[in-house]
Amino acid sequence: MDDYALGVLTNIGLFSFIALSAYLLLIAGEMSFGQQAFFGVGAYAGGILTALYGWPLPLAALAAMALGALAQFLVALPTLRLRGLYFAMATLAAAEMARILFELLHWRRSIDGELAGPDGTQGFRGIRWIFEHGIEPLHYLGIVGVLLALVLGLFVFVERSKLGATLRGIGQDPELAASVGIDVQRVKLGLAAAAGALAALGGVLYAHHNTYIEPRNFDIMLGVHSLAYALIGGLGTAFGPLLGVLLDIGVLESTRVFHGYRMIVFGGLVAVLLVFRPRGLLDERMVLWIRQRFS
Amino acid sequence: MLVDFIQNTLDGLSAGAAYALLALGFTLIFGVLRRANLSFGPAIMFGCYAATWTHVNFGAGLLLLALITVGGAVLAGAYVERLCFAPHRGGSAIAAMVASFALWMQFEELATLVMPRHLYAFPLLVEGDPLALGPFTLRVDALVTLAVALIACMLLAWTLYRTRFGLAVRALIEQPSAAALAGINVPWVFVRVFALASAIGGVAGYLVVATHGQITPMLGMWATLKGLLAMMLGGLGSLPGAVIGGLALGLLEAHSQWYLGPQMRDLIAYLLLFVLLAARVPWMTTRSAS
Amino acid sequence: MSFLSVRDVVTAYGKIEALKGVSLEVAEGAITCLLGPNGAGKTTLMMTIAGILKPRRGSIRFAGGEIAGRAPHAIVARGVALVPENRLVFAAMSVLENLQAGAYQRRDRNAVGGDIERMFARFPRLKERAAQQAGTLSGGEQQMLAVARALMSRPQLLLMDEPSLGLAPLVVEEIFRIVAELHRDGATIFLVEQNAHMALKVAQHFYLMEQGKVTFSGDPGSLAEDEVIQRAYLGSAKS
Amino acid sequence: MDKAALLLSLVLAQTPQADLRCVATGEDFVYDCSIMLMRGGRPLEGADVTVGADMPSMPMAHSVRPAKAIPGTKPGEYRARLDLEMLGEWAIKLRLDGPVRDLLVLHYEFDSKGAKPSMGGQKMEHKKH
Repeated sequence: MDDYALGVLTNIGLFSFIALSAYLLLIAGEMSFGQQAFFGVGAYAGGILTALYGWPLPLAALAAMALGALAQFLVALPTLRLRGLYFAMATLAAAEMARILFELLHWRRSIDGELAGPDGTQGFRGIRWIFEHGIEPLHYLGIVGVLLALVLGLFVFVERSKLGATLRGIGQDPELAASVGIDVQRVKLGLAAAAGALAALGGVLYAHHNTYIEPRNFDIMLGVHSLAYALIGGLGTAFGPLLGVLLDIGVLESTRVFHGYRMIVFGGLVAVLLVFRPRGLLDERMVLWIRQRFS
Repeated sequence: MLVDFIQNTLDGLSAGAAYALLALGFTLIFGVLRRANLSFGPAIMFGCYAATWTHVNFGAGLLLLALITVGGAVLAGAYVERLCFAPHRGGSAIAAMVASFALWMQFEELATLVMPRHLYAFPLLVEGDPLALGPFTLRVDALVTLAVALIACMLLAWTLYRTRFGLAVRALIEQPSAAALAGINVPWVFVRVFALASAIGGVAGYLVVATHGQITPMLGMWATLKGLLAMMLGGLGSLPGAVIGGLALGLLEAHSQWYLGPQMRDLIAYLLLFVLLAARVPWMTTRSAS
Repeated sequence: MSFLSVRDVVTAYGKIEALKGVSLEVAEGAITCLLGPNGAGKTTLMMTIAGILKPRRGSIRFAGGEIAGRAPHAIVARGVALVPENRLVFAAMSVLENLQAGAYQRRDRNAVGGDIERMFARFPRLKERAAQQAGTLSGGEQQMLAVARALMSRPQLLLMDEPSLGLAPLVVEEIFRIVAELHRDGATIFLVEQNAHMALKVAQHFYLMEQGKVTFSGDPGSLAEDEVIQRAYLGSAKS
Repeated sequence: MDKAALLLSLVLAQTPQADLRCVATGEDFVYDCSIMLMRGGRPLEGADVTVGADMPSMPMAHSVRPAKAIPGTKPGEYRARLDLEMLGEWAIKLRLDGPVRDLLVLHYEFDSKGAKPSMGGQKMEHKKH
């Protein structure tokens, strides 16, 4: 496998984490325009810990996830009672604030005689942990793949459990869910923290894959793309967001059939697809049909 | 100090006038559809690029460029309505919004395909030095922006409060099913509202690019974000609120930029929105959003 | 003769059928009344006739033409107007503008002006509040406004969905006086009511609906009133 | 930190430093690029260099198929042909294998003639007051 294919596959994996975090909120009925912020929090936190303080990547990733969970929990606390566009706008406002804070973040330390660390709009260079530890691109893809498989396994497990039914119940009718004794706010807060951790995991892996991050990596484009991937892939199963990422990056971007026209083709396809399947390709009905077919 | 304050207020009002127009366009669409149209700004960008293309290839005059901008924005708006909103009427709000995002991607790529340079010059609305008025400088293009925005608001008010179409729009904003029962052809009103909103947005877009003398594909995202922000600040779905929200955003930005710099300017605008939403101030969260 | 004819109409919300094959007739110039307990599907039927909901199956013929599944504005153009449940007046618009909205499809400006005057004559309290926002009116006044707004399209058939809902007894009597008056002036009215007692007083014919089906049809007096009331409130299953 | 110290740190740095020069070929968005690699103040030779490019605002979704660079005439020089999708700012990614393994990210602004360094990460403001 050549470097390019490895890069594309790794990007698909990285994007899947943030698409899954958008999906997690969508099935509970909340639309976030701000998942890019927690992806960014993970990227910056992980990068600072490995590049400036010499933490090993696994430990840094755990810390970054905890920080991402905390960040989204804190954003969710005052905004979870908002519905629809109000919630979306509140998350967008939070994410744009985060991006501007990244622009203001100067955290420079001298490492081996060189200044390293986040330098505002100049970005954060030299997150080189995987190079310093001799991890080959193929190995890194393996790491991303295994982590993604673990996350997907967790999703499948949760969706088949009572908690999964509760989440979908809240998404369909929060009043009804509350009336049968579900503490909707508490469940949603937990969900927000999980979504934040997931996005942060994607972010920390991205930062180390790319060695370089900068504030505008984490603007609204990333957030809305992840929302779009979750929706076109389908809201019926956690494999939906993965399918969405695969369709865009895996098929359209990498085959380069539509070199230079890709977004025109992709944009049109998405709009037309949503006319016929407003909850995506793998929506609840499709998932049910597949289950009946193959069980 | 006082001079700075007044100067900033003047600058803020003219920027706010453009924001107010963007917010009005957004609010018209949101009011009747209860859907946010993420492609609102990109449709305006499409109109501006159509004008830039004409300017680069044929060197058309200011008035013609304005007409092309508005015409292009209306055309793009109609395309968005047909593909993203007409099919999802009464259906999924999220699907409609994501579909409008998908078309945003199309507009951006189309712009960079036809005009690959990142930045193009756009003919200035007014050449020459700003007017000096005692200690204050008044930019002529800022005055033009204010005047055009004022006229546009008056025309819109007249349309909404004095015409049959306006009656239908207001009825639809308030009680969609009662409006249908009163015999209003709802889908047709939607199409016309989209055209009207895009035209207002086109006017705003033209004023902005002709004031700054340049255009980039970022205009689409910029217009969508500023329009959304001003609309939310003024209270979702209220037309007078949109004007107030736009002016308030302009003033807030002008003052915070002067005292705190450009990054803080954006930070403060988003912080204010976040705090107001979290506090659920009554004028912002009374209307049901999707 | 039958003016409105509903045949085997099925309307569903997702998988749940709210109307399971409803058939009924409304005669020209008469008041026909539809009674039934909450959740029987009465409002669903009204919304289906008015075109807000699309029937899954069945036919709705009005004055000889098929209207099932047509857009609401097209049905208004045929001469059917609905006074919706909960009135749904345009609260931020003035009383006068509400009336103008009711005449939206009419191009005869002078005649519309004349009709507004006639509405003000029939509902003097609306005239007093012509410039006031409709949202500031009392419940009874809003109901009158909703009726007047529907009449502004000069309908041949007036559908009324629970006009007495949430109103004080004296106001309910006034509303029914107006219904009787409209009938005397030649209007055809199809009325959904919870207040069976009042409805049976004005109606020439009535239907009972339970769980999405018509279960009884007759003239007032063909069934003992307390039996009708019993079934209209509670349904026959429980009696 | 004063200028001399900064210079010293660059000379002593063990992480590779890169400089890029690109000339438009005449074909749309295709550039011939020459890369100078330095390490510890000396030309870095014998590296296996792959050149890719990302769009700064969507690094995971818009990237260009990387090209292998071939050694140039001068020590530390490598040459590659880049096929971009549009003009404007690109984050150029140099992947090094061989004696040194690393990934360097540089920001360049591409126009119809060639490329010049852009101060990486500067936000392209649509509006200037």
